[in-house]
Amino acid sequence: MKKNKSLFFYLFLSSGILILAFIVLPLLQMIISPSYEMMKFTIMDRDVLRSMWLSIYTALSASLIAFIFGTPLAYLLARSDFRGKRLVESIIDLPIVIPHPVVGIAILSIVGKNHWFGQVLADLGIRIMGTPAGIITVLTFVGLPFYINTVKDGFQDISPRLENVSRSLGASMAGTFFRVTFPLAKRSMLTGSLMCTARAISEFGAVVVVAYHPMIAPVMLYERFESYGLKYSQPISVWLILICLSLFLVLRIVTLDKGVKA
Amino acid sequence: MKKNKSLFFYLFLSSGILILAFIVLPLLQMIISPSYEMMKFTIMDRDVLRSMWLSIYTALSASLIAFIFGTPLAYLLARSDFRGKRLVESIIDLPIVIPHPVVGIAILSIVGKNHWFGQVLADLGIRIMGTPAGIITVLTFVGLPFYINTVKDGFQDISPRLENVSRSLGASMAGTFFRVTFPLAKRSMLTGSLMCTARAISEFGAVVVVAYHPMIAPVMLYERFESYGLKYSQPISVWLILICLSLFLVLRIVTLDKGVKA
Amino acid sequence: MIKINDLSVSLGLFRLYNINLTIEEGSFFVLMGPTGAGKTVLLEAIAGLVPVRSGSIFIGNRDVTKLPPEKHGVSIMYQDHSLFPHLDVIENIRYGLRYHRLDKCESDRRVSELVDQLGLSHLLNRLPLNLSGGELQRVSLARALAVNPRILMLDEPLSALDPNFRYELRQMLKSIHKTTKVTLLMVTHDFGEAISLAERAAIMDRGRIVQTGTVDEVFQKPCCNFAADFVGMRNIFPVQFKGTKAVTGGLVVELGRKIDQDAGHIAIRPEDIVISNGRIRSSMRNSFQGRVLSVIDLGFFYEIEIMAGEVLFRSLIAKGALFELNIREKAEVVISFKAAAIHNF
Amino acid sequence: MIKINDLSVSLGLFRLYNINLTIEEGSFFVLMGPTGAGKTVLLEAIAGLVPVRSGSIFIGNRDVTKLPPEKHGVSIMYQDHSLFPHLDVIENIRYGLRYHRLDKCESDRRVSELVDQLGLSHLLNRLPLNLSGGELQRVSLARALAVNPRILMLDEPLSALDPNFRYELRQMLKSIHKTTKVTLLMVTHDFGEAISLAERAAIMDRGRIVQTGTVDEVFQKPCCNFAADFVGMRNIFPVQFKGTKAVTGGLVVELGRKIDQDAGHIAIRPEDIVISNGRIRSSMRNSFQGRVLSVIDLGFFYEIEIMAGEVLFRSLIAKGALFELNIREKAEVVISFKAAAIHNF
Repeated sequence: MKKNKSLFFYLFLSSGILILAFIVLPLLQMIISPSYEMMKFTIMDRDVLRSMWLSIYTALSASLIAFIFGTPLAYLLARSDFRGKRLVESIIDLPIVIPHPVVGIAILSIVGKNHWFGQVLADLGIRIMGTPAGIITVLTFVGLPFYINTVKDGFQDISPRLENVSRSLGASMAGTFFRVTFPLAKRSMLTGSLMCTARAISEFGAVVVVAYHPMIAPVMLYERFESYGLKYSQPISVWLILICLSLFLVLRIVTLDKGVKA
Repeated sequence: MKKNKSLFFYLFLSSGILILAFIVLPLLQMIISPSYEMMKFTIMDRDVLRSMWLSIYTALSASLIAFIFGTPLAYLLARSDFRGKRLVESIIDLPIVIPHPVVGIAILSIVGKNHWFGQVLADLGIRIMGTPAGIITVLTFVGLPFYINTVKDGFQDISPRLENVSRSLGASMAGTFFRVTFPLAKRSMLTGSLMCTARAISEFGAVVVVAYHPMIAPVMLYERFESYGLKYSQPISVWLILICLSLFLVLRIVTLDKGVKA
Repeated sequence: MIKINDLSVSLGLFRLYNINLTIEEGSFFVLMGPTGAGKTVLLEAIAGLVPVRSGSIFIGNRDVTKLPPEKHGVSIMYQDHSLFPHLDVIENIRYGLRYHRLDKCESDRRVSELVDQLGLSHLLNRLPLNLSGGELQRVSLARALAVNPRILMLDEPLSALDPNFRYELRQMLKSIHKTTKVTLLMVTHDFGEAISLAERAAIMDRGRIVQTGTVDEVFQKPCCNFAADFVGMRNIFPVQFKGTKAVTGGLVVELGRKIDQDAGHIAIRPEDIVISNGRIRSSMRNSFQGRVLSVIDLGFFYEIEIMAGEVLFRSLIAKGALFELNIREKAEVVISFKAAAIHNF
Repeated sequence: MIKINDLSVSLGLFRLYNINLTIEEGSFFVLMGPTGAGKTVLLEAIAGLVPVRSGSIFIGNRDVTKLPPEKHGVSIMYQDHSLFPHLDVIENIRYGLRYHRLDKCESDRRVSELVDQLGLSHLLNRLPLNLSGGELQRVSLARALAVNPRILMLDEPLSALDPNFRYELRQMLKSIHKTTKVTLLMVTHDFGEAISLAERAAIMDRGRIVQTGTVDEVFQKPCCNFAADFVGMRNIFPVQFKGTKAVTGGLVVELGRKIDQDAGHIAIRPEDIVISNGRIRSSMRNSFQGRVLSVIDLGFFYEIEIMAGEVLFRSLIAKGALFELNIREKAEVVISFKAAAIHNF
């Protein structure tokens, strides 16, 4: 860019600043609105604390499930080429584009007592509707694509030659995966888990269909807003945003580091 | 991959299939549940139609706003390097990680009558709470990052040398942008708009805070679910999913084409 | 011994067609060819790393075609060294040991011998990130040899190195081949390496092996256009043979020997064609008037394209000579070459 | 005329330091240097496309340092041709016309002349996607010339082309320079191009201009180590001068001329050093016993590194000669060179 900018440049710059202001100002206003006492009072509220905790632990559980079942799929997608690979990738992206309450309704469609799968679950003593298990199911559904896509990219960045060398030195496919591929993909798995957790913790529409109770933090927030108005929902919002921002910060630091180590 | 697969490979394959089933089965079950009559009856319901239409037009409006104001910012981010660029990029990503109802609460924090900005809006006769304008505002907020990030990548793929040549042939910065950069970035703008629309049309939690009425389709769906149960919410879900899937399909076709033309 | 029968492979854009090759136990074999000829794919096929479409691979009388790579007993060393970046030098070297039923003492002795031989003892706890190009290659070599493989395959091990390191690593390969008796199969596109290291060589082109033989044979008696071109004979012409003469594009070339063929090809290295401003008195039996078509910079030398009759000759001259002879495009010059410099096939 | 005074630029990793350069109106000037020397950045600075840190640029007596690129009146043609992919050939060529106050008839005539001269008339409605390398370059050239620029800058226009196209485009550049009188500033790393096209040249190294002069001067009288190395003198040694002799690393070299300096450098082209198996009788005044250190493949030739005394000489020999002389690493050989082949600075 030249030092002597044209009018056109300033036009672009102002519309950029407008966008940033549009994102930052509402958040800032919300954060400075509640008083210190309100903030303290809110976090001492046992209901709020319980919902926060529920949000965190269901989101982390969803992440863990994505890690356990999503990692192998991400690896297969990164390493092999097969007919219909694009279809599989499209299926994995589906949860991103489906309206949130529809996700909840879709999950309920299969776990009801009049569906064989719901019967199986009921026989096993697993209830989905209105339970933490249900919340975790829904959060896994919406968080999975973020985990799988990130980790797939991570696997693709690892040279298949490293695996070839390992095989030719005598390691089996499993040995190679655990001694070479897995340690090298650790960072992308961490990034993927963080993104999955962030997506899960921010979900509301899908959860509210499956489980209004027990209340996760966004549902609790919504209820406070509905019952007591804006002023009483702001402190919870701020606490919730702080949790998300710390997640986000860790994510940025992790991805920043990448350049240094790789 | 060798033809003689190990046990380990089959373990990976089965967990991949499990994941795909987890995503596909609930959606499939939901789609086949409602009868043809139910589907027809639902789409004839004027309330449903109105909410669908509201959903589509607010999402498209959000996309249009993202296009007008987001394009310049995406261009600046693609072409210039400055201190704090990472911070700006982080700010743009913020709406992705903020819990959905919090987005609504943040928007309301700034447009209330006791805030100067809310006053300005009120004087201008613009109401946010419970209006299509409010819905569009919220949808723009959640959709923006998807548009900007996609278009930024698109701009980065265009060689700055093309712009250099155009400048040296006598075109100003504006002339260069409209005659060279813009036509070449058209596809990425289309992709970005589709992603922004898809994200906007699927939003529920942020909208329900700002505007329960007029009802967008996901809110209508939620209300039907709350009032009449699963069975009566499924047909709307199916219709809604069909809209999203067609968007998604267009998106896939557009991005697929890319390889051929570039 | 490696014996490959009618091997065909199809891997994305890479293909191998009907490869037949026998490599003797304990020999040093070189595989040459341009980029994209399929040299690396052939190595990977021998190591069992790519799926075989048809044909078979025997390693020491055992059919390994359908065995997974870990059962092939072949170590592979890639050009980019492919060290495990998360393991330090000694962990890299010891990586494969646990999969081989080796006595603990025996394997420790082997590793410490390799570490000494390759001069790695001061690097053992460093990560690959902190090693120089030559060190990376030596560690990679040590890792490949630690498992005592029957066959060691090297994929252009020298091309990424500085000339100094290259010399050093070449000496190491020689001494390793002498002391361990491992069968060495090396890919290169550098004829100098082939000449100074190997006994036998094969030339590959677009997924096929076009010539196999001793290194000297391949260099001196190319079997076909491609091989002639590959070993640097830039002048290849289809000719009619008539007694001791060859006729092509209006020129009659004296071969100094009788050829029992009606038609075929002759090939001349560009450095064997001398350019002068007028006829020179010399023992060279062939001399033609020509016109300079173009002058192409090759770094240290210029390639001069000269049209004589209807034949395009390519000659090389030193940068200095360009000024002395005042060679410019469209200049009239004389080209000469010895009968002995003409190869025929 | 282009006049650059003390120009400094800092752009990401690229930097230019205190560039001073004058290019006469209507001349053909060549800028040479290795990759990363900053040649392209200098072109872009002249075109106003990169921010200038200090110094000034005059084009035809007008200070353009602070003007936006569209006011510089400089056309730039990149190596990758940079045609607008969404416009067809004629739209590309006519792209700049609307920004220049040209009479409609005048500009139409100009475009159709260029189209004829560059042989593009059958391509006018094709998209760049469907053009060959040579066609792309010709269209790019036509587009740059259509606006009748004072100065045309070419960034390695020939290096991406096949030798055949290269010859053709070179002829076109020559005839364009002759007919249009445009000032041509070309970047290249190919000395052959410089010799056959340009009048004056500059050599750049790491953001600085190290030598400026006529093409012959730059080639024959390098001013320093870098320039000598760049023009192909691989043997450069620091020496003490004593009368007509130069002393370095235990060797006494006869120069055949007296140097009025105590210390300096001598440089010898590798192709001027002759290798033989024993002493040969010749007019060459310098002859030393040496030992082959390494043999490096350069494509058509081998570079042989020979240690004589404490001095490392680099010589070139043809591939065939390697066999005849039986040159192997560690062989003892004799190297000889003429006094006239020694450059000093």
